[in-house]
Amino acid sequence: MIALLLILTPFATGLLSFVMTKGNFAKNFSLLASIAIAVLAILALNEPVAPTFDVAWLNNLGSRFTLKMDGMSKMLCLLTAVSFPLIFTAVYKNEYKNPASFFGLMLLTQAGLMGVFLAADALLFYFFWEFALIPVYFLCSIWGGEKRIQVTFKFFIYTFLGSLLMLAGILYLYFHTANHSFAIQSFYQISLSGKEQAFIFWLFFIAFAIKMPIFPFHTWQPDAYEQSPTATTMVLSGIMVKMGLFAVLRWLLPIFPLATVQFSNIIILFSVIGMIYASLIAIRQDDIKRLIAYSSIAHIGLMSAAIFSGNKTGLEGVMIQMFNHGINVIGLWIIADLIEQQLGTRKMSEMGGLAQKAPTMAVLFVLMAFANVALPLTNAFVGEFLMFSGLFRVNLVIAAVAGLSIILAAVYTLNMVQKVLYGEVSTTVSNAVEISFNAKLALILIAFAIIALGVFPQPMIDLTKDSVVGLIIKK
Amino acid sequence: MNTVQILFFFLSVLAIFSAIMVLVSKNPVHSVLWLIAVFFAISGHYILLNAQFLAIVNLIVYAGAIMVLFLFVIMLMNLNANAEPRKRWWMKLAGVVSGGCFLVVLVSLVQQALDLTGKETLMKEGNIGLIKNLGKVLFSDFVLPFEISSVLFLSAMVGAVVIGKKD
Amino acid sequence: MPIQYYIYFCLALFSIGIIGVLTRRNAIIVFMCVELMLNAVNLLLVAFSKMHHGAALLNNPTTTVGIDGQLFVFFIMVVAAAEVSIGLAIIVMMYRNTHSVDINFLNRLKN
Amino acid sequence: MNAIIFSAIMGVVMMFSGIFTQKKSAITLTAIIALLVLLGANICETYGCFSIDVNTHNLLHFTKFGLYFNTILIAATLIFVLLSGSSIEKAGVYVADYYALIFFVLCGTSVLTAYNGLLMLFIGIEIMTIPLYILTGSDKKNLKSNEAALKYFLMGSFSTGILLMGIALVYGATGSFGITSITSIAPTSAGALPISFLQVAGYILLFVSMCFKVSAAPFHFWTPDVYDGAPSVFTAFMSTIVKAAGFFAFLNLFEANATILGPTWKILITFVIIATLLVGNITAVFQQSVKRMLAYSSIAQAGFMLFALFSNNDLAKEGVLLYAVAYSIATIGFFAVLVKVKDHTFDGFNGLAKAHPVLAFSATIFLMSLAGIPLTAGFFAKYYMLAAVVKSGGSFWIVLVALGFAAISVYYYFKVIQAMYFKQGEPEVTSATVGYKIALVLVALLVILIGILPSIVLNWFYF
Amino acid sequence: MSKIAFLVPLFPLVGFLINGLGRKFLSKTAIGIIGTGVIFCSFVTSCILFQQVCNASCEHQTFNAVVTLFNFIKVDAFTIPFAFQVDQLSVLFLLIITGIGTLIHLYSTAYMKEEESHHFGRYFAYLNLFVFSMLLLVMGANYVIMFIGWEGVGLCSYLLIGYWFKNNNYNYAAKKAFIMNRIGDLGFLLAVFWILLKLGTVSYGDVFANVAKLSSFDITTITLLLFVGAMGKSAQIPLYTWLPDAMAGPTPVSALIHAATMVTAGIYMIARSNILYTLAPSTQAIIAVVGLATAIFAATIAVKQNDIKKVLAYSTVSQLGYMFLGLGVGAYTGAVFHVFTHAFFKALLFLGAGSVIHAMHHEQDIRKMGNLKKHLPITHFTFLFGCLAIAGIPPFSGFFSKDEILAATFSHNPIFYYIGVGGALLTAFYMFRLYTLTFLGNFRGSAEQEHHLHESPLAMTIPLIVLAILSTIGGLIGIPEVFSANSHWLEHFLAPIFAASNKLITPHHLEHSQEFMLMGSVTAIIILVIAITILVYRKYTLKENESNWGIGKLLANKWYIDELYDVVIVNPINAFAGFCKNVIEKSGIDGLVNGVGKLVAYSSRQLRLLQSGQVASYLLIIMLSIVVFFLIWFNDTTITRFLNNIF
Repeated sequence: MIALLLILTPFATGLLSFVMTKGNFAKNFSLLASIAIAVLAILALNEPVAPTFDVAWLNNLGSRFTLKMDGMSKMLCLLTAVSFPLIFTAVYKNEYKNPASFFGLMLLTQAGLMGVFLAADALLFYFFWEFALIPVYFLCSIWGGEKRIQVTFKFFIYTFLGSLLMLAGILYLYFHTANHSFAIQSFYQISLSGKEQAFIFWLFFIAFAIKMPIFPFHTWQPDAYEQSPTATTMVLSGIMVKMGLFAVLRWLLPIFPLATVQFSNIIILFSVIGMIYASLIAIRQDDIKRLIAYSSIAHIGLMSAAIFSGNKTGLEGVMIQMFNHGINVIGLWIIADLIEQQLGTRKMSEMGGLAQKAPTMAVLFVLMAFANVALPLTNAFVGEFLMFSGLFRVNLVIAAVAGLSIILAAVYTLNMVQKVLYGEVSTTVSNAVEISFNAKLALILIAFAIIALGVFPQPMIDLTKDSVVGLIIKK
Repeated sequence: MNTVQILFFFLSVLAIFSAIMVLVSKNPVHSVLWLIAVFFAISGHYILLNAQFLAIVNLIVYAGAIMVLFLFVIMLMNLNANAEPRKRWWMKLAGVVSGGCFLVVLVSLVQQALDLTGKETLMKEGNIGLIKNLGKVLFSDFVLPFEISSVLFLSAMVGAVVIGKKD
Repeated sequence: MPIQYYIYFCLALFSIGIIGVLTRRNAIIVFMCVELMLNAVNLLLVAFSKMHHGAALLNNPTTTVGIDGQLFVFFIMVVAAAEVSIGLAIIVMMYRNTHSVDINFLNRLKN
Repeated sequence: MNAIIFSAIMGVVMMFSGIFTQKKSAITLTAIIALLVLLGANICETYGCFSIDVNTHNLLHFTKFGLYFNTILIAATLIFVLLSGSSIEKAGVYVADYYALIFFVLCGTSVLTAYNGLLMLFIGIEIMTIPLYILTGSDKKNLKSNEAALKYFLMGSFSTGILLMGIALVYGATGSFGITSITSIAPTSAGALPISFLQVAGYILLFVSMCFKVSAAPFHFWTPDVYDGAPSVFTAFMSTIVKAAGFFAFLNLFEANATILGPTWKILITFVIIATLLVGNITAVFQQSVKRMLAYSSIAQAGFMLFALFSNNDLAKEGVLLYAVAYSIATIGFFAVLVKVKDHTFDGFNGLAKAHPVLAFSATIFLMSLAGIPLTAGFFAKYYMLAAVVKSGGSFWIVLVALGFAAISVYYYFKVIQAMYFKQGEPEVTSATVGYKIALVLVALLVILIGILPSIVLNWFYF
Repeated sequence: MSKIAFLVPLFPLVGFLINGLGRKFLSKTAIGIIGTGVIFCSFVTSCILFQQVCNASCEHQTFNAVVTLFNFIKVDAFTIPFAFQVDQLSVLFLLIITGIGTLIHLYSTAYMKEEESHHFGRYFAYLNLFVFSMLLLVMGANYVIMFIGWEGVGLCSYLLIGYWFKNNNYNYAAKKAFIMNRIGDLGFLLAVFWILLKLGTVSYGDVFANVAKLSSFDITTITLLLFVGAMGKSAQIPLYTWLPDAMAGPTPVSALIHAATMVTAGIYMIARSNILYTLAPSTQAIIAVVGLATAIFAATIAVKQNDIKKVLAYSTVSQLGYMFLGLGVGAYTGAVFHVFTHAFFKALLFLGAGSVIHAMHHEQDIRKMGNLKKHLPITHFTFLFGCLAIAGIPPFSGFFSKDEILAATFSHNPIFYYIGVGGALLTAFYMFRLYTLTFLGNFRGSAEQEHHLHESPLAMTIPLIVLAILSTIGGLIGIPEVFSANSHWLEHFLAPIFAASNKLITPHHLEHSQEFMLMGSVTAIIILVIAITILVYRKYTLKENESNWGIGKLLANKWYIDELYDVVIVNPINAFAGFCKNVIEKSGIDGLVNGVGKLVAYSSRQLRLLQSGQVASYLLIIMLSIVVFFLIWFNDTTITRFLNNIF
């Protein structure tokens, strides 16, 4: 039941928010709703057995409205649930035209995301997969930057094409289930020949790869991140990319064991190329948002490589890194948004000396930055350590090459920190002031999470342990 | 070669010649007249096949009513030979070629179709083409399409009113 | 008569009709060519009807096999009549507005 | 039979209603009532309640599927009249006649949903198309309308010629006009060809002419011009109800014969499907006019519907049902919005969301349904089609091709959404009444409802 | 009994939190007291631990307490506890870190007095955090905890080098330091993965116990990768260039981090893993070569440097090279011993330099100094002690430790020894060049500077004095066997740590006479060099356009290594990144994606031309399609046969 509530609450509150005429009221209402959802998600953590929900839905198609909340779902739902209050807090002072719709759409997105993470039925999963996309499309296109329409459209069609491929794959699998059912268990029991797997595998994988995104399917991402309203960018990069990773873990690995083994090397190769490639591009970026975007591509590349490393260490790393990356990147986006709001520019070459004007922000920014480079005792370190360790078990050379991204990450992140914060106060920065209380609150909460999870990662690892076991045994 | 065969070939040649003339006549009025000739030839064929009812209907409806209607319209519009500008030659060629291809392909296939060999039409004999027999069937087995055709005419009538009336 | 002869003949007429439709620009003549096509079909139907009838007569002297073919021709004529009335109405309407029945000028709607 | 009789009668009633009243809204009201009666009559028949017991001599064959399909068509017409009644009133002076013609078309569709022989197929198609020629040309002063009517008429009668030639050849081979009897006399004589040449040639020609009717490429050329030229309200009617009926007839005709036609048949259909999807989707991308874009999109949708023919199984049958519903409702709904907007180019929709949120919202739902976004009816429609293909086995690649084109279709459908929501502008919109808006929203909600629970459409089929 | 171990890092952490969070509210005095106090508390705790360890080893017990706080990472394949190891090696380093740390914190309270209050707080917070990280590095009971500290000190180094963040040059230096460290860290990390992969554990105890399970290839690779880490952290060729640049930070920072503690982390790590290195002779050879090369190379550069801190920085690099040389030849104790003594005298020298800089109002060019002994007597004397210690004059501490390394080198490879001695002579030369230019001769600065010259406050001089004493007598804990048997206390103290290695090393002891001769002659030459140096440079006058030529220019420009790196590594990477960004990304991948869209648009434009508006052409296409259909259906054999017949 709690699983259903996690979807229904944001959905209902989102719809309610639409009809509110007073923008401010809608904003407060959404914030409260998101906090309530976060509380729900935390309550769900304590459920001893995986909460499920199951009602008949499309009987003649063999699809049921089935939700299941295992460790991985719990964690990602938690991420989704806690991200939104943080985002809403961070953008509390931002002025949006038509805020009722804005926050309504945000909550609808949340509902879609929750659904993706909870669905235990392929068709339902596909539905939520798309459902999460539509509000984001509107959010980006209405409240985004100058080039928002083209950019968002590209993003939308790109991901839509991907998900259509997935639909084709789902259809194929559906007709190969023993009882013509979309239930995840039926899917898991399909035994396909290696050839079939090799084909259908790619249908799914491309869909997920676009969503993640990994090289070379990533080109929508920097544009979309740059042009979207930052609140949406946070959702996109913090949670939405996890959809792709999650989907690989939940739907790809268990269903296509042979193909996974067959193709893992090439995928790892592409992921690692992507990591280095994105890192290199990030080094040359002057736009702070694009820099973060490319940095995110690099991180996702590592996660995807680790997924296909196919060992528990790597997978456990991915699990917790999904959460950690979400938190960290949201923090970075909040900072990027604050900077853009204050300075009116995203060009780092025009910035400088912000640390003198906004010391608190500077401290938090530096912390986020070092979380971004996976410094030990920040949360990202644990995940990256495990992921690299897992990757190392597969191929030493690839792991070493991937390791170069550790260095490159330091280069671009420190570049960013230096250009924004340090040096003499530049003209654009001269009028900057310290960040507002709400942003501070959100950032401090994130900072707290970064440190706490960096020092005590074990609860998170324990939460997802069972999911990992499930992934390995099937192989 | 018996009379029927002579008549068949005569009518066929007449029909095809007239049909070609319909195409090549510059003057629309001539086209109409040639078309009437085709209809007559076809009616002749009907008679050969002992389909008397259809022969008569063909003459009355097509040659009599429909073609007269055409003629009226052409007269009304005062179209003459020069009214129609030249069409681009390659369009014409393409039309002829594609129509010819269609014909060649179908004819060649009919030639190959062994199941048609030995099948003959019944000439002059057989009484299914007589009004009495046709009428019987028309008003018993085929009464439904007959009735439903009325809807067709009704809509044609309404249409003619809607379109033809000047507002 | 061998049935092939009728088939060849009707196909020839039909094709001439098609060629007429493809090559003429005058809407009325185009329409007339369509009528030519219909007539070819009519004759073919009657020929087939007589062919089936002839085949059936060998077994049963009172059979009415093949009569549906002739009735079909009747219905085609009926429909053709209705179509002609509408068609000419449309052509006349067109002529009233443009003073032309050239279908090559029908190119306001394209791409 | 009820539907045929009642639609004919109602057509006559509508003709006369124009004599008795000059109030256009009264005529519309009459039409709505008449449609309700017709709907009732048709539903009655599905439950075994006939007005007159007619011996059809096996020329018509009423199946549950056909009757249910007809119910859907009538219901769609009802929705059409409810939404666009006011626009029909503005289409010209002969409102009563327009309605009469619509009822005659319905008579044709009723025949087509029940035909059991090539004769009734031919007559049904003619009854259905002849009023359409007139409706297309009903905007007499508009040259585009004239041109559309003439083009439609010339090409339509040409395709009738092809159809008749096909029928004649089939008749020559089998000696019968019935669908079922044709299959039973599949010639087995040892010849150069596995089955009678005449029959194959006949079927190819039939196939071509049916493709023409449902505007499948490369026989689609009339569609954009006619849909574009015809008055928008009638385009909505033509592109939905008439097309769906055509599809039903198409499907019925080849459902029984696909087995005897053998594997080459699939090649032809595949060719046509790909061509249709290609032409429909690709050409729609570049259109400047929303109306013309919809014409191309209707071709694209036809491509999807052809999958039913391709797969030819029970899922396809259900799918075509659902497709007809989803596609018709969404198109009718979107056209209802379109006719309110004065400028039919994409720019004409700029800023509609701000000025008329209800219109924009509903239009968005309809467009999403057309694009096949999940949670709208259009998704399940496409889903069933593709599922049917997969179920029929083999040819998985064609599903992928179709999906690729579906992605392209998103491009042009969403261009309208972009214009409405993301661009600035002052759209000129004719006044919309509250009732209209409520109806529009209800239809939009219906689209979503079917999108969530397609079984509400399909379960009726199973009773 | 070692339960209090966790207190050692806890105190600095608390200090960091208080100073960091309260930097805006606390007064400078409070910050200074807290900052220094917490380190002192750590020092006291360390002393207690030391006492315990001492007692244990005096009673010949193996003291090897691992204190596990909690499980840091526990996954299926391995468990990494958050554990501290308290043994002889770590406790020795604890003493150095906390002891010198306390002194430098004390020194800083005065040195940084002019900073604004919240920057002052920030400074102490960083410094405390550094001590915390360093303690983690040293106390960690496994490689991962060490790595945490390892990166942590890198972070603090970064923060402290860039402490004056308004100056972008400092920021670049800070960034450079961090990135170069990261290169090393990658090696370290890969080594950790390798160990994890092969042994499934990273805890020292388990790793060293199971070392037999590793193949020699594994061990060589692991040790090499670890050494890459050490290169980065301890500024060895080729990753040394960050250290001289790191002098951008406040001088106490240089003293603590870039001289006494952090840079010795590499030595600590190798000493800690000595058994691995002993089993990897090829790695050891590489280490020895790299260490020696670094020692000489840095020394040559130091000769021509004019910045007081730069000279000391290169000297540090050079001395670290000696330590690695020691490690490379298996003289683990010697290396640790040198760490110990080096910590004292190099901290002393840096603090002395700081005192000079403080007095000269941030003038760092030694050519503009001179005759400072008059004004800064305490600084002068302590600095001189430091110089003597580093030059290796007996009985100063440097002599003993350096001698131990060189002696071991001699027995290992005499050529290395002579090169090493050459480095020692260079050391003596540049140190006394520095000393002479700074403290002797005439004052060459501005009159205003001379007016303001003054001895530093007590808070600065006390650490100087303490360190001077330690530099002088520090060597006594490791008097070579030559002088008296069993006098090498350190060797006995550390024996349990190196026990396993020592078993494998065949000791080649020098003849006492030979050792005496070497020692004596080297000392004599060094004294000679010092004397000459002082004589040459006390007459030094400031020339306006002092130009270097030949090798001098090469040395003054640090062998153009930075430029070389720019040309060979940085610029190509930048260019390639630019190529990725502008060409591959834009035209390549995105171009491909957009190309698909453009293709659709293009085909749309072309396809719609088919819709010509002409009925005839429409019908033509229909007819052609029908023909094609027939051809498809009948596979066109029948038709071609027919066509052949009629033509």
